[in-house]
Amino acid sequence: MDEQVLQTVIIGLSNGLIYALVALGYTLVYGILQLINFAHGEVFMLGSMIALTLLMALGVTPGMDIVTTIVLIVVVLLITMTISAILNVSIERVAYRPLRNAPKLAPLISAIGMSFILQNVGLLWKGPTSLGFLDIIPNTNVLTTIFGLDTVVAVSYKQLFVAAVTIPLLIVLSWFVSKTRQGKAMRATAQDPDTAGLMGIDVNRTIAITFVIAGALAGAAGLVQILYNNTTVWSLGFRFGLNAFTSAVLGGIGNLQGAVLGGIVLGLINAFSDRYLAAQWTNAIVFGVLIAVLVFRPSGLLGQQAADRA
Amino acid sequence: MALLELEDVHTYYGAIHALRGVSLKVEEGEIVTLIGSNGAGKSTTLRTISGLLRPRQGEIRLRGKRIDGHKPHEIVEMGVSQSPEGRRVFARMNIQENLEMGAFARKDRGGLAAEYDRIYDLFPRLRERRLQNAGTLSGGEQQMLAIGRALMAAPRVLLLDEPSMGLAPILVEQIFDIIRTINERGTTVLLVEQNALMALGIARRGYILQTGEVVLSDSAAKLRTDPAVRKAYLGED
Amino acid sequence: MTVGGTDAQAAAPLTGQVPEDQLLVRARAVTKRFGGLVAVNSVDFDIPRGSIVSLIGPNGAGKTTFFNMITGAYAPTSGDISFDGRAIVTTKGSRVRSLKPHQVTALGIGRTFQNIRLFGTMSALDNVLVGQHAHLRCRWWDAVLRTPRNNAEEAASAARAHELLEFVGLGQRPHAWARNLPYGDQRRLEIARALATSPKLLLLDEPTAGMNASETRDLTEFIRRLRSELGLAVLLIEHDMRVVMGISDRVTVLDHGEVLAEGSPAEVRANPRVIEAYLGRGAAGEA
Amino acid sequence: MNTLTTPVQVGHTGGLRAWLRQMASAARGWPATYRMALERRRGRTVLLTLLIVLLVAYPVLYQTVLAPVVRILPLPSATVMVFMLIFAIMAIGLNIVIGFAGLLDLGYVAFYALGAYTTAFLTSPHWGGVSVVLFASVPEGSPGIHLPFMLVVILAAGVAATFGVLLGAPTLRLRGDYLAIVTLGFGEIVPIFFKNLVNVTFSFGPIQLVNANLTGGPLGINPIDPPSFFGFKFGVISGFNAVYLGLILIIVAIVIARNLERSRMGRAWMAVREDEIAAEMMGVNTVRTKLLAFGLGAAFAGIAGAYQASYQGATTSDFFQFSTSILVVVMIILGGIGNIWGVIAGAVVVQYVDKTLLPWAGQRLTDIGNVTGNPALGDINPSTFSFLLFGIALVAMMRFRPEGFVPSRQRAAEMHTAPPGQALGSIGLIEKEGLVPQLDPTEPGGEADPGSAEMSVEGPAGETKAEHRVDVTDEEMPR
Repeated sequence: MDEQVLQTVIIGLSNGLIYALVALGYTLVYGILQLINFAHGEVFMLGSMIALTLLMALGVTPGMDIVTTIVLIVVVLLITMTISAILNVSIERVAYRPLRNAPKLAPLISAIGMSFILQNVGLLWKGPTSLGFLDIIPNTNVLTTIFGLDTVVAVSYKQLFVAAVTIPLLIVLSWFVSKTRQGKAMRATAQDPDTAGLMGIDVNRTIAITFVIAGALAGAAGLVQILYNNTTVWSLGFRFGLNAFTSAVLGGIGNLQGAVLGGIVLGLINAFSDRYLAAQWTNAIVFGVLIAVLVFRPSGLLGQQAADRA
Repeated sequence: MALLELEDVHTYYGAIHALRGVSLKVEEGEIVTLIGSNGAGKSTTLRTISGLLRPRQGEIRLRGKRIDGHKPHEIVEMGVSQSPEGRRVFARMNIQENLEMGAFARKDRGGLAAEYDRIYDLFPRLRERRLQNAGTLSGGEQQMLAIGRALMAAPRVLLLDEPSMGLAPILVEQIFDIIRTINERGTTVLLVEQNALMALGIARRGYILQTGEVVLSDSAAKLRTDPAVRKAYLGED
Repeated sequence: MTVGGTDAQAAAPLTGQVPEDQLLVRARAVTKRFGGLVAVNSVDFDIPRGSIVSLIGPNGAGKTTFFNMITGAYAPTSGDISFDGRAIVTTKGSRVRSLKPHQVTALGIGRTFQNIRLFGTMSALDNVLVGQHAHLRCRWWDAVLRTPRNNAEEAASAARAHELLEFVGLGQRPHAWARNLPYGDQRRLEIARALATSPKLLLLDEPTAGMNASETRDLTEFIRRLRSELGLAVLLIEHDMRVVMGISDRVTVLDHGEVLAEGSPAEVRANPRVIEAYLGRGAAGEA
Repeated sequence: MNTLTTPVQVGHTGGLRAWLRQMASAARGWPATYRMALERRRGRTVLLTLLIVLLVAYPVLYQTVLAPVVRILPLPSATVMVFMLIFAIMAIGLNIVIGFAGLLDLGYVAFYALGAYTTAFLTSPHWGGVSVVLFASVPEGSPGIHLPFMLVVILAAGVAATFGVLLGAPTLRLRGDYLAIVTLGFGEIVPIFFKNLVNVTFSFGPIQLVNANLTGGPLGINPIDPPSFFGFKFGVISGFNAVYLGLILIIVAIVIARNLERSRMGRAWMAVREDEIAAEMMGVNTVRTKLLAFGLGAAFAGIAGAYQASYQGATTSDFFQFSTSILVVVMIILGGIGNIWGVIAGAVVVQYVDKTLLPWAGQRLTDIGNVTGNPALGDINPSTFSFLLFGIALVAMMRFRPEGFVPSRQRAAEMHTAPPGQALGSIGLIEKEGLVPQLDPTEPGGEADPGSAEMSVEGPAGETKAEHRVDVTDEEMPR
């Protein structure tokens, strides 16, 4: 394969994995509440700001020894995930739970309102300009420095880091939902909350757990964003969130594997569009893809066609 | 002390006064049936007992202990489970998983294996299709699954909401046979039915519900011969 | 207008025995597959003008699927259905063409739903007016400009809607919201709305579901009136055997997507295969 | 043969001449109608009359009596009033889409942009290679295309409606929230196109483009001709003149929207919103019905765009953000979805808060800072928080008053509905002897005339009596 194409694929994959983390949050919440949680992108944005603040507070700088760096990153990861999870579950409590029995439009509007509020929190907290962060993880090519390959294709330590954080999270989540009792309760609640209640499932708790998981994943994605893309800004959540939501729809919303696949596909589309077309058209292409998917295959790549049997 | 007791229960949907002071009793080991037209408040009564709706007034007691105001999942833990109207099986989960969900509230995980066996003995068709998604079952099979799922909680009182709805006459007979069997094995049943004839056939006592109120209650045998009941619910002139 | 037998006792003609020009609905070799599942398998089915025909059968036998193919809600996998000499579904080779539901409605098939589907926060009158939609001719610019044509049509259709409400016995509260009507009235309003579509055939999907015995009796009587006073043909899906056996000219029993039996109520009730697959001994004796 | 199930048919009704006659008689009937309204609903009619007088007189008051206090009090300026009207027109249009037909459109700004750019293309020197001047305020022979405003408004509405139909045709069968996302995507794509179509090199048959600047890029297009009629100009420098132009546009918009609401189409929209499948089964062509709502709604945004572009004399793609789409949604939600007066109120209030009240509060803070020797106060800019406020308003509104401040009855009922999964019939109660069934308090009373919600500013077309379906009472019914 052409080395340039390969390089674009690698960039696309790394970005795609971050999309996947956020997309999972959309898909989990949509699955259980049939709600497009517009505020989810903002949780990711705030997650990245929390991570940035923690990294700076702990004095993480480039050139620290590897063990300290890893330990500190893990600490920041856990704290960021925890705070984001708490934030997300609080959003559910304030903006969505009181609307459990309202028509579908109400929580959607509430989500849009929540998204405005959180954007402004970011704006007030960190100001209107983009914040940068240094390369904690080296950008050097693993293939040449470790494996000694003679190639211009680069897989950086940063990209390995993205994979090292996201892939285990994705595996744990998929095991949790398909195999554990609580995971099955989530699936049951997603299908029919009233009946789930009649089975002895605590519906409110199950929904709260879903938001905790979604928030934690968004927090993890926020840290990855800071360490991989080195930047955040108050308006990051909207654009990134739309990409992630597109990923979820692309894969078939409500479907966990679909969200991951959709994220990766979208990462690739982004990377190829940036590289071979022009960056200013990338958003138009992303939305074009979104519209095309919804029109021609609304159930997404992996979504089941609804079996409407008489 | 009655096993399950409702006293002057009032339930609203928004501004609509759906139950207007319903009182009824279910004694240990009975089948009690609740009869009435659509809109009379039968399902509302069951939904209120199960905690899906909160009564605005009145008390619901299980063995003398109040259960109203509790969440649905807590009420299941206390020993009341329901097979809801329209079956409502988890279509994208298989039969085994559906039954597993039915047992969600049970503390004694050890007894589960035996419970599965009991359910599958009661409904052999379900055993054959254990790993099949519930959405692909026929209406009768789904009804069996819904009842089996409710039984997995090992309830003291089983609430059945319109188990014969939309089923062929031949299946209706089967379902009623099963209800009788379940009762004979020791489960108390509160049965909501449109098919008054069949319901009064297996119940010991019955309540007639109209516009959210109990207008008549008596032994099933007496209700079967009551002229007003015969005219309105059994279709005789 | 030819009106079929007025009661179950009248001899009921079987498929193929009625002259073609007396048929309102003529369905041939209609098949519907969902994925690998055959819901309806090569069914022939006729409805003579002015007759009351019932479709019964076990749950999942394909009754509602068949119903939905007549109304255009589902396109069959293959087969032909014509209504009043006009094609609803045609199969040529592997190409199946089916009209859309609103086109079928405009041809003259009205329907009600198993679970009442009225427009809840619209008035009874507006519900009936929506039923007339397909036969009204004014376009949006007529409405914007309030043309004389628009005003005349609005007045005429409102008058008709009031008549229909009177006919079903709901003339008292035309401005009440549909969802605030008592259950029985909602059923009647659904029929009024279906009548507003100017049907020649009325499809009733479990019209007595949720009714007690005396309400059921009233409705059965009302369905008879639809035929005798309005000359409509009626296709009924119903589980209540007393209703089915009481008013049908012909009964068709579906099982596993195929016609199990067909004939007069008496013939069907006595058919051993029907008893075994559907009615059961008890119900057969009691009905 | 029975007549109950034969379709109603209306014969020839006289065409244009009859229509003109009808309009003339309605106009003659105005004083009588007004007197009647004054008798029947005195308070309301008086209030409304005062409101209209105030609105018409406001510009004069603003420049004369109020002149000394405009710097102190948060009174809306001419520009703010124009934007209130622009957004009110959009709110009326979006209300057709969301409120009447129940289609959630989150990319409404796209049609606004299309209207603005259509106007920019047709009333500016942008196409310098040609010179088309038609009844315009520029001299004959000026470079570019210069069409009269009246024509351009209609063309802008047409272009927006066309794109609405083009977008709607493949997407309107999608589920509600999917439609929201598709429209959101469309709303993002359109400005991207306007921003980026600067260096287009393209060749197709006879069409040859080399580095063509189609849209003015990030700089946009300016100057755009101001609207002008008979030598009077209504642009941004004309002050309050533009407000009067806007008032005319919005009256037209109100009349159109209300006449549509009370027609066969309005009922079809409501039916589709309530239960699409049932509507289709009752003979409503749901695809066409939804397309009509989408297209007509887009046309309103096109009109608003045309008005905005020619008022400001410039347009850039930056003006058409997702936040603008959401702003219009906020307006109709706060005001009261489904109710034309509600959504207008929503637009006016939101614009007022955003463009007058918050900047005014900022100035006062600066003043206080200066007076108290605390200049840091001046750095606080309340305008930055407008979206924070709207966000809080939306969340609080959904929780405490989801139907909006001036709700329609339908929405009020829908928003306080029984739990989902509860069948319609199972909450209807069986009537018992001697017992009045409990009614939904939001329902119009059986005896009350539902036409009483009617207000009397909508012009002769809507006011002609006995032509609305709701006005046909039982007594007038032909037997």
